[in-house]
Amino acid sequence: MNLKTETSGGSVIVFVKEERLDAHNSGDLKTEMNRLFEGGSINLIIDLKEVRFIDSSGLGVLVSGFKNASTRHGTIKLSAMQTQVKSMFELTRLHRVFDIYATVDDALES
Amino acid sequence: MNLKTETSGGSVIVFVKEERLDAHNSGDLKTEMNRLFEGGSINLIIDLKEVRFIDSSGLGVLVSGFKNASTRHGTIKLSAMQTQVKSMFELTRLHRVFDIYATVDDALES
Amino acid sequence: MKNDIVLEITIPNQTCYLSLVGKIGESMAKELDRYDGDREELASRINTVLTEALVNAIKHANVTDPTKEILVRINISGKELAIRVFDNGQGFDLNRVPDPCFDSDILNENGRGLFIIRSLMDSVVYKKANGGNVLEMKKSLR
Amino acid sequence: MKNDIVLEITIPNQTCYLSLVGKIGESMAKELDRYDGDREELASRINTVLTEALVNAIKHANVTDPTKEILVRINISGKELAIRVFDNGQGFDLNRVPDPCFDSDILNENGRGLFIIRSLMDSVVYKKANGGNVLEMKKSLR
Ligand SMILES: Nc1ncnc2c1ncn2[C@@H]1O[C@H](COP(=O)(O)OP(=O)(O)O)[C@@H](O)[C@H]1O
Ligand SMILES: Nc1ncnc2c1ncn2[C@@H]1O[C@H](COP(=O)(O)OP(=O)(O)O)[C@@H](O)[C@H]1O
Repeated sequence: MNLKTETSGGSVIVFVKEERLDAHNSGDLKTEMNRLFEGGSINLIIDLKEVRFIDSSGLGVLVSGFKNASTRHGTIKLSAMQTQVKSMFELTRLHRVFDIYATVDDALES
Repeated sequence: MNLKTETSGGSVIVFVKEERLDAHNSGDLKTEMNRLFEGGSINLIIDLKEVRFIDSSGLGVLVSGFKNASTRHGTIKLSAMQTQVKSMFELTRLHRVFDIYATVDDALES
Repeated sequence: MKNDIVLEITIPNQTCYLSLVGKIGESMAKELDRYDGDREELASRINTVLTEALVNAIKHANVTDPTKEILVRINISGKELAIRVFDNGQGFDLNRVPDPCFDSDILNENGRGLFIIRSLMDSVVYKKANGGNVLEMKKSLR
Repeated sequence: MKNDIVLEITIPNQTCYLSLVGKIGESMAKELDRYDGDREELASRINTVLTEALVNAIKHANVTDPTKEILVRINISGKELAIRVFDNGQGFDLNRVPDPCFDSDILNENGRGLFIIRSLMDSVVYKKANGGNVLEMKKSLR
Protein backbone atom coordinates (compact mmCIF):
# COMPACT_ATOMS: atom_id res chain seq x y z
CA MET A 1 0.00 0.00 0.00
CA ASN A 2 1.17 3.47 -0.86
CA LEU A 3 1.28 5.63 2.31
CA LYS A 4 3.12 8.90 2.83
CA THR A 5 3.82 10.10 6.37
CA GLU A 6 4.57 13.68 7.42
CA THR A 7 5.05 15.27 10.84
CA SER A 8 3.58 18.69 11.53
CA GLY A 9 3.59 20.19 15.03
CA GLY A 10 2.40 17.52 17.40
CA SER A 11 0.61 15.49 14.71
CA VAL A 12 1.58 12.83 12.24
CA ILE A 13 -0.27 13.01 8.93
CA VAL A 14 -0.71 9.74 7.06
CA PHE A 15 -1.62 10.31 3.41
CA VAL A 16 -3.38 7.26 2.00
CA LYS A 17 -2.26 7.35 -1.61
CA GLU A 18 -4.58 4.65 -2.91
CA GLU A 19 -7.83 4.77 -4.85
CA ARG A 20 -9.30 2.00 -2.68
CA LEU A 21 -9.04 1.33 1.04
CA ASP A 22 -10.42 -2.19 1.29
CA ALA A 23 -9.94 -5.67 2.74
CA HIS A 24 -6.96 -6.14 0.44
CA ASN A 25 -4.81 -3.23 1.55
CA SER A 26 -6.26 -1.77 4.77
CA GLY A 27 -4.15 -4.12 6.91
CA ASP A 28 -1.11 -2.09 5.81
CA LEU A 29 -2.67 1.10 7.15
CA LYS A 30 -3.36 -0.65 10.45
CA THR A 31 0.26 -1.79 10.67
CA GLU A 32 1.49 1.74 9.95
CA MET A 33 -0.82 3.31 12.55
CA ASN A 34 0.29 0.75 15.15
CA ARG A 35 3.92 1.47 14.35
CA LEU A 36 3.29 5.20 14.89
CA PHE A 37 1.40 4.64 18.15
CA GLU A 38 4.14 2.40 19.45
CA GLY A 39 6.74 4.98 18.48
CA GLY A 40 4.94 7.46 20.71
CA SER A 41 2.91 9.42 18.16
CA ILE A 42 -0.61 9.66 19.52
CA ASN A 43 -2.16 12.40 17.38
CA LEU A 44 -2.80 11.17 13.87
CA ILE A 45 -4.44 12.76 10.86
CA ILE A 46 -5.44 10.26 8.18
CA ASP A 47 -5.79 12.03 4.85
CA LEU A 48 -8.20 10.25 2.51
CA LYS A 49 -8.03 12.71 -0.37
CA GLU A 50 -7.07 10.09 -2.95
CA VAL A 51 -9.42 7.40 -1.64
CA ARG A 52 -12.42 7.07 -3.90
CA PHE A 53 -13.68 3.83 -2.34
CA ILE A 54 -13.76 2.39 1.18
CA ASP A 55 -15.28 -0.90 2.38
CA SER A 56 -16.18 -2.20 5.84
CA SER A 57 -12.63 -3.50 6.38
CA GLY A 58 -11.26 -0.01 5.69
CA LEU A 59 -13.76 1.45 8.14
CA GLY A 60 -12.79 -1.21 10.70
CA VAL A 61 -9.12 -0.28 10.46
CA LEU A 62 -9.92 3.38 11.08
CA VAL A 63 -12.07 2.37 14.09
CA SER A 64 -9.12 0.35 15.41
CA GLY A 65 -6.96 3.46 15.07
CA PHE A 66 -9.58 5.53 16.87
CA LYS A 67 -9.63 3.12 19.81
CA ASN A 68 -5.87 2.92 19.94
CA ALA A 69 -5.54 6.72 19.97
CA SER A 70 -8.23 7.05 22.68
CA THR A 71 -6.51 4.52 24.90
CA ARG A 72 -3.33 6.57 24.67
CA HIS A 73 -5.25 9.83 25.23
CA GLY A 74 -4.45 10.89 21.71
CA THR A 75 -6.63 11.86 18.74
CA ILE A 76 -7.32 10.63 15.25
CA LYS A 77 -8.69 13.03 12.67
CA LEU A 78 -9.82 12.26 9.13
CA SER A 79 -9.48 14.67 6.24
CA ALA A 80 -10.61 15.15 2.64
CA MET A 81 -13.25 12.45 2.24
CA GLN A 82 -14.70 11.90 -1.22
CA THR A 83 -18.42 11.22 -1.81
CA GLN A 84 -18.53 7.41 -1.56
CA VAL A 85 -16.28 7.45 1.50
CA LYS A 86 -18.38 10.06 3.25
CA SER A 87 -21.58 8.15 2.51
CA MET A 88 -20.09 4.96 3.98
CA PHE A 89 -19.33 6.84 7.22
CA GLU A 90 -22.87 8.18 7.29
CA LEU A 91 -24.44 4.82 6.54
CA THR A 92 -22.58 3.16 9.42
CA ARG A 93 -23.00 6.25 11.65
CA LEU A 94 -19.25 6.43 12.11
CA HIS A 95 -19.37 10.10 11.09
CA ARG A 96 -20.55 10.72 14.66
CA VAL A 97 -17.48 9.01 16.07
CA PHE A 98 -14.71 10.64 14.07
CA ASP A 99 -13.56 14.24 13.77
CA ILE A 100 -13.83 14.86 10.06
CA TYR A 101 -12.25 17.82 8.23
CA ALA A 102 -12.47 19.10 4.69
CA THR A 103 -8.69 19.40 4.30
CA VAL A 104 -5.49 18.42 6.10
CA ASP A 105 -4.92 22.09 6.93
CA ASP A 106 -8.33 22.33 8.58
CA ALA A 107 -7.48 19.26 10.65
CA LEU A 108 -4.10 20.74 11.64
CA GLU A 109 -5.60 24.08 12.64
CA SER A 110 -8.44 22.60 14.67
CA MET B 1 -26.26 10.50 -31.72
CA ASN B 2 -25.24 13.88 -30.43
CA LEU B 3 -23.96 16.04 -33.31
CA LYS B 4 -23.54 19.82 -33.37
CA THR B 5 -23.26 21.60 -36.69
CA GLU B 6 -21.77 25.07 -37.29
CA THR B 7 -21.09 27.01 -40.46
CA SER B 8 -17.89 29.02 -40.79
CA GLY B 9 -16.88 30.66 -44.08
CA GLY B 10 -17.37 28.09 -46.82
CA SER B 11 -17.20 25.11 -44.46
CA VAL B 12 -19.62 23.22 -42.28
CA ILE B 13 -18.15 21.90 -39.03
CA VAL B 14 -19.76 18.78 -37.59
CA PHE B 15 -18.83 18.28 -33.93
CA VAL B 16 -19.22 14.63 -32.96
CA LYS B 17 -20.23 14.93 -29.33
CA GLU B 18 -19.94 11.25 -28.45
CA GLU B 19 -17.30 9.24 -26.62
CA ARG B 20 -17.62 6.40 -29.13
CA LEU B 21 -18.08 6.45 -32.92
CA ASP B 22 -18.97 2.83 -33.63
CA ALA B 23 -21.32 0.47 -35.46
CA HIS B 24 -24.10 1.55 -33.13
CA ASN B 25 -24.14 5.26 -33.82
CA SER B 26 -21.98 5.99 -36.88
CA GLY B 27 -24.99 5.58 -39.21
CA ASP B 28 -26.32 8.85 -37.78
CA LEU B 29 -23.15 10.67 -38.79
CA LYS B 30 -23.46 9.25 -42.29
CA THR B 31 -27.06 10.46 -42.53
CA GLU B 32 -26.07 13.94 -41.35
CA MET B 33 -23.18 14.17 -43.82
CA ASN B 34 -25.44 13.04 -46.65
CA ARG B 35 -28.01 15.65 -45.65
CA LEU B 36 -25.32 18.34 -45.75
CA PHE B 37 -23.98 17.19 -49.13
CA GLU B 38 -27.45 17.12 -50.59
CA GLY B 39 -28.11 20.59 -49.20
CA GLY B 40 -25.12 21.84 -51.22
CA SER B 41 -22.43 21.94 -48.51
CA ILE B 42 -19.38 20.26 -49.96
CA ASN B 43 -16.62 21.31 -47.57
CA LEU B 44 -16.95 19.53 -44.25
CA ILE B 45 -14.83 19.51 -41.14
CA ILE B 46 -15.55 16.60 -38.82
CA ASP B 47 -14.38 17.42 -35.30
CA LEU B 48 -13.54 14.30 -33.28
CA LYS B 49 -12.37 16.06 -30.12
CA GLU B 50 -14.77 14.19 -27.84
CA VAL B 51 -14.36 10.83 -29.55
CA ARG B 52 -12.20 8.56 -27.45
CA PHE B 53 -12.97 5.40 -29.43
CA ILE B 54 -13.60 4.60 -33.12
CA ASP B 55 -14.22 1.21 -34.75
CA SER B 56 -14.11 0.04 -38.37
CA SER B 57 -17.72 1.11 -38.91
CA GLY B 58 -16.86 4.63 -37.76
CA LEU B 59 -13.88 4.66 -40.12
CA GLY B 60 -16.10 3.38 -42.93
CA VAL B 61 -18.57 6.22 -42.47
CA LEU B 62 -15.76 8.79 -42.68
CA VAL B 63 -14.49 7.08 -45.87
CA SER B 64 -17.98 7.33 -47.31
CA GLY B 65 -17.97 11.07 -46.50
CA PHE B 66 -14.56 11.41 -48.14
CA LYS B 67 -15.80 9.77 -51.36
CA ASN B 68 -18.97 11.83 -51.36
CA ALA B 69 -17.04 15.07 -50.92
CA SER B 70 -14.55 14.10 -53.66
CA THR B 71 -17.34 13.32 -56.12
CA ARG B 72 -18.74 16.79 -55.52
CA HIS B 73 -15.27 18.39 -55.77
CA GLY B 74 -15.45 19.30 -52.11
CA THR B 75 -13.23 18.45 -49.15
CA ILE B 76 -13.52 16.64 -45.85
CA LYS B 77 -11.13 17.48 -43.04
CA LEU B 78 -10.79 15.79 -39.68
CA SER B 79 -9.79 17.60 -36.51
CA ALA B 80 -8.74 16.90 -32.90
CA MET B 81 -8.16 13.14 -32.94
CA GLN B 82 -7.43 11.46 -29.62
CA THR B 83 -4.82 8.70 -29.26
CA GLN B 84 -6.91 5.60 -29.95
CA VAL B 85 -8.62 7.26 -32.91
CA LYS B 86 -5.32 8.38 -34.42
CA SER B 87 -3.86 4.91 -34.01
CA MET B 88 -6.84 3.34 -35.80
CA PHE B 89 -6.26 5.69 -38.76
CA GLU B 90 -2.60 4.75 -38.80
CA LEU B 91 -3.29 1.02 -38.50
CA THR B 92 -5.64 1.10 -41.50
CA ARG B 93 -3.43 3.61 -43.34
CA LEU B 94 -6.37 5.99 -43.67
CA HIS B 95 -4.19 8.77 -42.22
CA ARG B 96 -2.73 9.00 -45.72
CA VAL B 97 -6.15 9.56 -47.23
CA PHE B 98 -7.55 12.25 -44.95
CA ASP B 99 -6.42 15.77 -44.19
CA ILE B 100 -5.99 15.68 -40.43
CA TYR B 101 -5.63 18.77 -38.20
CA ALA B 102 -4.86 19.25 -34.53
CA THR B 103 -7.78 21.65 -34.00
CA VAL B 104 -10.87 22.91 -35.77
CA ASP B 105 -9.19 26.31 -36.13
CA ASP B 106 -6.19 24.73 -37.86
CA ALA B 107 -8.58 23.00 -40.24
CA LEU B 108 -10.44 26.25 -40.94
CA GLU B 109 -7.24 28.20 -41.59
CA SER B 110 -5.68 25.60 -43.87
CA MET C 1 -34.69 -13.66 -22.34
CA LYS C 2 -34.98 -10.51 -24.44
CA ASN C 3 -32.82 -7.62 -23.26
CA ASP C 4 -31.21 -9.65 -20.50
CA ILE C 5 -27.59 -9.02 -19.67
CA VAL C 6 -25.60 -11.65 -17.81
CA LEU C 7 -22.12 -11.14 -16.47
CA GLU C 8 -20.19 -13.99 -14.83
CA ILE C 9 -16.83 -13.45 -13.24
CA THR C 10 -14.63 -16.19 -11.82
CA ILE C 11 -11.66 -15.08 -9.76
CA PRO C 12 -9.13 -16.78 -7.51
CA ASN C 13 -10.02 -16.66 -3.81
CA GLN C 14 -7.79 -13.65 -3.15
CA THR C 15 -8.52 -10.13 -2.01
CA CYS C 16 -6.23 -8.68 -4.67
CA TYR C 17 -9.07 -9.30 -7.15
CA LEU C 18 -11.62 -7.22 -5.25
CA SER C 19 -10.91 -4.10 -7.20
CA LEU C 20 -11.05 -5.97 -10.53
CA VAL C 21 -14.59 -7.16 -9.84
CA GLY C 22 -15.62 -3.86 -8.27
CA LYS C 23 -14.45 -1.92 -11.31
CA ILE C 24 -16.13 -4.28 -13.76
CA GLY C 25 -19.39 -3.90 -11.83
CA GLU C 26 -18.96 -0.14 -11.88
CA SER C 27 -18.40 0.07 -15.62
CA MET C 28 -21.42 -2.13 -16.24
CA ALA C 29 -23.63 0.15 -14.15
CA LYS C 30 -22.34 3.28 -15.85
CA GLU C 31 -23.39 1.90 -19.24
CA LEU C 32 -26.89 0.84 -18.16
CA ASP C 33 -29.01 3.00 -20.45
CA ARG C 34 -32.16 1.42 -19.12
CA TYR C 35 -31.62 2.90 -15.66
CA ASP C 36 -33.03 6.40 -15.40
CA GLY C 37 -31.59 7.11 -11.94
CA ASP C 38 -28.11 8.34 -11.03
CA ARG C 39 -25.80 5.84 -12.72
CA GLU C 40 -22.68 7.04 -10.94
CA GLU C 41 -24.40 6.39 -7.64
CA LEU C 42 -25.55 2.95 -8.80
CA ALA C 43 -22.02 2.13 -9.95
CA SER C 44 -20.58 3.03 -6.58
CA ARG C 45 -23.26 1.01 -4.79
CA ILE C 46 -22.53 -2.08 -6.92
CA ASN C 47 -18.81 -1.70 -6.32
CA THR C 48 -19.44 -1.64 -2.55
CA VAL C 49 -21.86 -4.55 -2.51
CA LEU C 50 -19.61 -6.73 -4.69
CA THR C 51 -16.60 -5.97 -2.51
CA GLU C 52 -18.39 -6.76 0.76
CA ALA C 53 -19.90 -10.00 -0.53
CA LEU C 54 -16.60 -11.17 -2.03
CA VAL C 55 -14.65 -10.44 1.13
CA ASN C 56 -17.13 -12.52 3.12
CA ALA C 57 -16.81 -15.43 0.70
CA ILE C 58 -13.02 -15.20 0.78
CA LYS C 59 -12.63 -14.76 4.55
CA HIS C 60 -15.51 -16.66 6.10
CA ALA C 61 -16.43 -19.36 3.58
CA ASN C 62 -13.32 -20.23 1.64
CA VAL C 63 -11.14 -19.46 4.67
CA THR C 64 -8.51 -17.66 2.67
CA ASP C 65 -7.52 -20.77 0.69
CA PRO C 66 -5.93 -19.10 -2.36
CA THR C 67 -6.39 -22.16 -4.58
CA LYS C 68 -10.17 -21.92 -4.43
CA GLU C 69 -12.23 -19.86 -6.86
CA ILE C 70 -15.16 -17.56 -6.47
CA LEU C 71 -18.01 -17.12 -8.91
CA VAL C 72 -19.97 -13.89 -9.17
CA ARG C 73 -23.01 -13.60 -11.40
CA ILE C 74 -24.75 -10.35 -12.26
CA ASN C 75 -28.09 -10.52 -14.07
CA ILE C 76 -29.90 -7.55 -15.46
CA SER C 77 -33.36 -8.57 -16.50
CA GLY C 78 -35.71 -5.80 -17.47
CA LYS C 79 -35.70 -3.41 -14.55
CA GLU C 80 -34.13 -5.78 -12.03
CA LEU C 81 -30.50 -6.13 -11.05
CA ALA C 82 -29.46 -9.34 -9.27
CA ILE C 83 -25.98 -10.00 -7.94
CA ARG C 84 -25.07 -13.51 -6.76
CA VAL C 85 -21.86 -14.46 -5.00
CA PHE C 86 -21.32 -18.21 -4.61
CA ASP C 87 -19.26 -19.86 -1.89
CA ASN C 88 -18.42 -23.41 -0.81
CA GLY C 89 -18.22 -22.85 2.92
CA GLN C 90 -20.22 -24.17 5.85
CA GLY C 91 -22.86 -21.48 5.42
CA PHE C 92 -24.38 -19.22 8.09
CA ASP C 93 -27.73 -17.84 9.18
CA LEU C 94 -28.23 -14.39 7.70
CA ASN C 95 -31.08 -13.69 10.13
CA ARG C 96 -28.82 -14.12 13.13
CA VAL C 97 -26.31 -11.52 12.05
CA PRO C 98 -26.84 -8.55 14.40
CA ASP C 99 -27.28 -4.95 13.29
CA PRO C 100 -23.93 -3.25 14.01
CA CYS C 101 -25.17 0.27 14.53
CA PHE C 102 -26.47 0.22 18.05
CA ASP C 103 -24.50 2.51 20.29
CA SER C 104 -22.94 -0.33 22.22
CA ASP C 105 -21.01 -1.81 19.33
CA ILE C 106 -20.34 1.21 17.15
CA LEU C 107 -16.64 0.73 17.94
CA ASN C 108 -16.51 -2.88 16.77
CA GLU C 109 -13.91 -3.36 14.08
CA ASN C 110 -15.97 -5.96 12.21
CA GLY C 111 -19.57 -6.79 11.48
CA ARG C 112 -20.56 -4.01 9.09
CA GLY C 113 -20.45 -5.92 5.78
CA LEU C 114 -23.91 -7.42 5.66
CA PHE C 115 -25.47 -4.33 7.19
CA ILE C 116 -23.99 -2.29 4.33
CA ILE C 117 -25.17 -4.79 1.71
CA ARG C 118 -28.68 -4.79 3.15
CA SER C 119 -28.77 -1.01 3.25
CA LEU C 120 -27.78 -0.66 -0.39
CA MET C 121 -29.93 -3.41 -1.93
CA ASP C 122 -33.68 -4.06 -1.90
CA SER C 123 -33.50 -7.71 -0.90
CA VAL C 124 -30.75 -10.01 0.38
CA VAL C 125 -31.06 -13.79 0.72
CA TYR C 126 -28.44 -16.39 1.65
CA LYS C 127 -29.26 -19.96 0.64
CA LYS C 128 -27.97 -23.31 -0.60
CA ALA C 129 -27.09 -23.50 -4.30
CA ASN C 130 -24.86 -25.58 -6.58
CA GLY C 131 -23.67 -27.79 -3.72
CA GLY C 132 -22.58 -24.68 -1.83
CA ASN C 133 -24.20 -21.39 -0.90
CA VAL C 134 -25.14 -18.19 -2.60
CA LEU C 135 -25.65 -14.66 -1.35
CA GLU C 136 -28.36 -13.24 -3.60
CA MET C 137 -28.79 -9.48 -3.66
CA LYS C 138 -31.44 -7.72 -5.71
CA LYS C 139 -32.27 -4.15 -6.56
CA SER C 140 -34.96 -2.63 -8.70
CA LEU C 141 -33.69 -0.34 -11.43
CA ARG C 142 -36.80 1.82 -11.51
CA MET D 1 -6.70 -23.20 -12.47
CA LYS D 2 -4.72 -21.10 -10.02
CA ASN D 3 -4.78 -17.38 -10.76
CA ASP D 4 -7.16 -17.76 -13.68
CA ILE D 5 -9.72 -15.07 -14.29
CA VAL D 6 -12.78 -15.83 -16.38
CA LEU D 7 -15.28 -13.25 -17.52
CA GLU D 8 -18.42 -14.24 -19.41
CA ILE D 9 -20.80 -11.67 -20.80
CA THR D 10 -24.12 -12.45 -22.45
CA ILE D 11 -25.83 -9.60 -24.25
CA PRO D 12 -28.79 -9.25 -26.58
CA ASN D 13 -27.85 -9.24 -30.27
CA GLN D 14 -27.92 -5.44 -30.49
CA THR D 15 -25.25 -2.88 -31.24
CA CYS D 16 -26.38 -0.69 -28.33
CA TYR D 17 -24.52 -3.13 -26.05
CA LEU D 18 -21.16 -2.69 -27.80
CA SER D 19 -20.02 0.00 -25.45
CA LEU D 20 -21.10 -1.99 -22.36
CA VAL D 21 -18.88 -4.90 -23.34
CA GLY D 22 -16.08 -2.65 -24.53
CA LYS D 23 -16.02 -0.76 -21.24
CA ILE D 24 -16.11 -3.94 -19.16
CA GLY D 25 -13.17 -5.29 -21.16
CA GLU D 26 -11.35 -2.01 -20.64
CA SER D 27 -11.81 -1.93 -16.88
CA MET D 28 -10.65 -5.52 -16.64
CA ALA D 29 -7.45 -4.73 -18.53
CA LYS D 30 -6.75 -1.64 -16.44
CA GLU D 31 -6.82 -3.76 -13.27
CA LEU D 32 -4.53 -6.50 -14.59
CA ASP D 33 -1.65 -6.26 -12.14
CA ARG D 34 0.05 -9.19 -13.77
CA TYR D 35 0.59 -7.26 -17.01
CA ASP D 36 3.77 -5.22 -16.91
CA GLY D 37 3.13 -3.41 -20.19
CA ASP D 38 1.04 -0.31 -20.82
CA ARG D 39 -2.35 -1.20 -19.36
CA GLU D 40 -4.13 1.80 -20.87
CA GLU D 41 -2.97 0.66 -24.29
CA LEU D 42 -4.06 -2.92 -23.58
CA ALA D 43 -7.46 -1.68 -22.40
CA SER D 44 -8.00 0.27 -25.60
CA ARG D 45 -6.90 -2.71 -27.70
CA ILE D 46 -9.35 -5.02 -25.92
CA ASN D 47 -12.15 -2.50 -26.33
CA THR D 48 -11.45 -2.37 -30.09
CA VAL D 49 -11.15 -6.11 -30.57
CA LEU D 50 -14.33 -6.84 -28.58
CA THR D 51 -16.26 -4.23 -30.54
CA GLU D 52 -15.13 -5.52 -33.95
CA ALA D 53 -15.82 -9.16 -33.10
CA LEU D 54 -19.25 -8.39 -31.63
CA VAL D 55 -20.30 -6.28 -34.61
CA ASN D 56 -19.40 -9.16 -36.93
CA ALA D 57 -21.42 -11.62 -34.86
CA ILE D 58 -24.39 -9.23 -34.76
CA LYS D 59 -24.31 -8.20 -38.43
CA HIS D 60 -22.98 -11.22 -40.29
CA ALA D 61 -23.89 -14.24 -38.17
CA ASN D 62 -27.01 -13.36 -36.23
CA VAL D 63 -28.20 -11.13 -39.07
CA THR D 64 -29.40 -8.41 -36.76
CA ASP D 65 -32.08 -10.58 -35.14
CA PRO D 66 -32.55 -8.68 -31.86
CA THR D 67 -34.02 -11.68 -30.03
CA LYS D 68 -30.78 -13.64 -30.29
CA GLU D 69 -28.01 -13.45 -27.72
CA ILE D 70 -24.27 -13.23 -27.93
CA LEU D 71 -21.79 -14.82 -25.57
CA VAL D 72 -18.34 -13.36 -25.00
CA ARG D 73 -15.79 -15.15 -22.87
CA ILE D 74 -12.53 -13.64 -21.69
CA ASN D 75 -9.95 -15.91 -20.04
CA ILE D 76 -6.82 -14.71 -18.38
CA SER D 77 -4.64 -17.65 -17.61
CA GLY D 78 -1.15 -16.87 -16.39
CA LYS D 79 0.33 -14.59 -19.00
CA GLU D 80 -2.22 -15.30 -21.73
CA LEU D 81 -5.34 -13.38 -22.60
CA ALA D 82 -7.97 -15.17 -24.71
CA ILE D 83 -11.15 -13.54 -25.99
CA ARG D 84 -13.86 -15.71 -27.54
CA VAL D 85 -16.97 -14.41 -29.27
CA PHE D 86 -19.55 -17.09 -30.08
CA ASP D 87 -22.10 -16.91 -32.90
CA ASN D 88 -24.77 -19.18 -34.36
CA GLY D 89 -24.49 -18.16 -37.97
CA GLN D 90 -23.48 -20.03 -41.13
CA GLY D 91 -19.79 -19.43 -40.47
CA PHE D 92 -17.15 -18.18 -42.90
CA ASP D 93 -13.59 -18.85 -43.95
CA LEU D 94 -11.24 -16.54 -42.10
CA ASN D 95 -8.42 -17.33 -44.52
CA ARG D 96 -10.38 -16.01 -47.46
CA VAL D 97 -10.98 -12.58 -45.98
CA PRO D 98 -8.73 -10.24 -48.00
CA ASP D 99 -6.35 -7.72 -46.48
CA PRO D 100 -8.05 -4.31 -46.90
CA CYS D 101 -5.01 -2.13 -47.02
CA PHE D 102 -3.82 -2.53 -50.59
CA ASP D 103 -4.02 0.74 -52.45
CA SER D 104 -6.88 -0.42 -54.65
CA ASP D 105 -9.40 -0.83 -51.86
CA ILE D 106 -8.29 1.74 -49.33
CA LEU D 107 -11.56 3.57 -50.05
CA ASN D 108 -13.81 0.60 -49.28
CA GLU D 109 -16.30 1.39 -46.59
CA ASN D 110 -16.21 -2.13 -45.11
CA GLY D 111 -13.78 -4.97 -44.62
CA ARG D 112 -11.44 -3.56 -41.96
CA GLY D 113 -12.76 -5.42 -38.89
CA LEU D 114 -10.82 -8.66 -39.07
CA PHE D 115 -7.70 -6.88 -40.29
CA ILE D 116 -7.85 -4.71 -37.16
CA ILE D 117 -8.43 -7.72 -34.91
CA ARG D 118 -5.51 -9.60 -36.45
CA SER D 119 -3.24 -6.57 -36.12
CA LEU D 120 -4.01 -6.14 -32.42
CA MET D 121 -3.90 -9.78 -31.30
CA ASP D 122 -1.20 -12.46 -31.56
CA SER D 123 -3.42 -15.20 -32.97
CA VAL D 124 -6.93 -15.32 -34.41
CA VAL D 125 -8.85 -18.50 -35.22
CA TYR D 126 -12.45 -19.00 -36.34
CA LYS D 127 -13.89 -22.46 -35.80
CA LYS D 128 -16.91 -24.58 -34.92
CA ALA D 129 -17.89 -24.64 -31.24
CA ASN D 130 -21.00 -25.34 -29.14
CA GLY D 131 -23.12 -26.10 -32.21
CA GLY D 132 -22.15 -22.72 -33.65
CA ASN D 133 -18.90 -20.89 -34.23
CA VAL D 134 -16.35 -19.04 -32.21
CA LEU D 135 -13.85 -16.34 -33.06
CA GLU D 136 -10.91 -17.01 -30.76
CA MET D 137 -8.40 -14.22 -30.26
CA LYS D 138 -5.29 -14.57 -28.12
CA LYS D 139 -2.59 -12.27 -26.89
CA SER D 140 0.41 -12.85 -24.70
CA LEU D 141 0.59 -10.58 -21.66
CA ARG D 142 4.35 -10.62 -21.45
N1 LIG E 1 -20.22 -16.31 3.03
C1 LIG E 1 -20.19 -16.50 4.37
N2 LIG E 1 -19.97 -17.75 4.88
C2 LIG E 1 -19.96 -17.96 6.20
N3 LIG E 1 -20.19 -17.01 7.12
C3 LIG E 1 -20.42 -15.76 6.69
C4 LIG E 1 -20.44 -15.44 5.30
N4 LIG E 1 -20.73 -14.12 5.18
C5 LIG E 1 -20.88 -13.65 6.43
N5 LIG E 1 -20.70 -14.61 7.35
C6 LIG E 1 -20.82 -14.48 8.81
O1 LIG E 1 -21.54 -13.32 9.11
C7 LIG E 1 -20.78 -12.46 9.96
C8 LIG E 1 -21.08 -11.00 9.65
O2 LIG E 1 -20.59 -10.66 8.39
P1 LIG E 1 -20.36 -9.14 8.01
O3 LIG E 1 -21.56 -8.37 8.42
O4 LIG E 1 -19.98 -9.07 6.59
O5 LIG E 1 -19.17 -8.65 8.93
P2 LIG E 1 -17.66 -9.18 9.07
O6 LIG E 1 -17.35 -9.95 7.84
O7 LIG E 1 -16.88 -7.94 9.23
O8 LIG E 1 -17.66 -10.03 10.31
C9 LIG E 1 -19.35 -12.86 9.73
O9 LIG E 1 -18.52 -12.56 10.81
C10 LIG E 1 -19.46 -14.36 9.49
O10 LIG E 1 -19.53 -15.05 10.71
N1 LIG F 1 -19.06 -14.01 -37.38
C1 LIG F 1 -19.12 -14.00 -38.73
N2 LIG F 1 -20.03 -14.81 -39.36
C2 LIG F 1 -20.11 -14.82 -40.72
N3 LIG F 1 -19.33 -14.07 -41.52
C3 LIG F 1 -18.43 -13.26 -40.96
C4 LIG F 1 -18.28 -13.16 -39.54
N4 LIG F 1 -17.30 -12.29 -39.28
C5 LIG F 1 -16.87 -11.84 -40.46
N5 LIG F 1 -17.53 -12.41 -41.49
C6 LIG F 1 -17.30 -12.20 -42.93
O1 LIG F 1 -16.02 -11.64 -43.12
C7 LIG F 1 -16.12 -10.40 -43.83
C8 LIG F 1 -15.05 -9.44 -43.37
O2 LIG F 1 -15.31 -9.03 -42.05
P1 LIG F 1 -14.62 -7.71 -41.49
O3 LIG F 1 -13.18 -7.73 -41.84
O4 LIG F 1 -14.93 -7.62 -40.04
O5 LIG F 1 -15.28 -6.50 -42.29
P2 LIG F 1 -16.81 -6.08 -42.45
O6 LIG F 1 -17.55 -6.64 -41.30
O7 LIG F 1 -16.73 -4.58 -42.42
O8 LIG F 1 -17.25 -6.59 -43.76
C9 LIG F 1 -17.54 -9.93 -43.59
O9 LIG F 1 -17.99 -9.08 -44.60
C10 LIG F 1 -18.30 -11.24 -43.54
O10 LIG F 1 -18.59 -11.69 -44.82
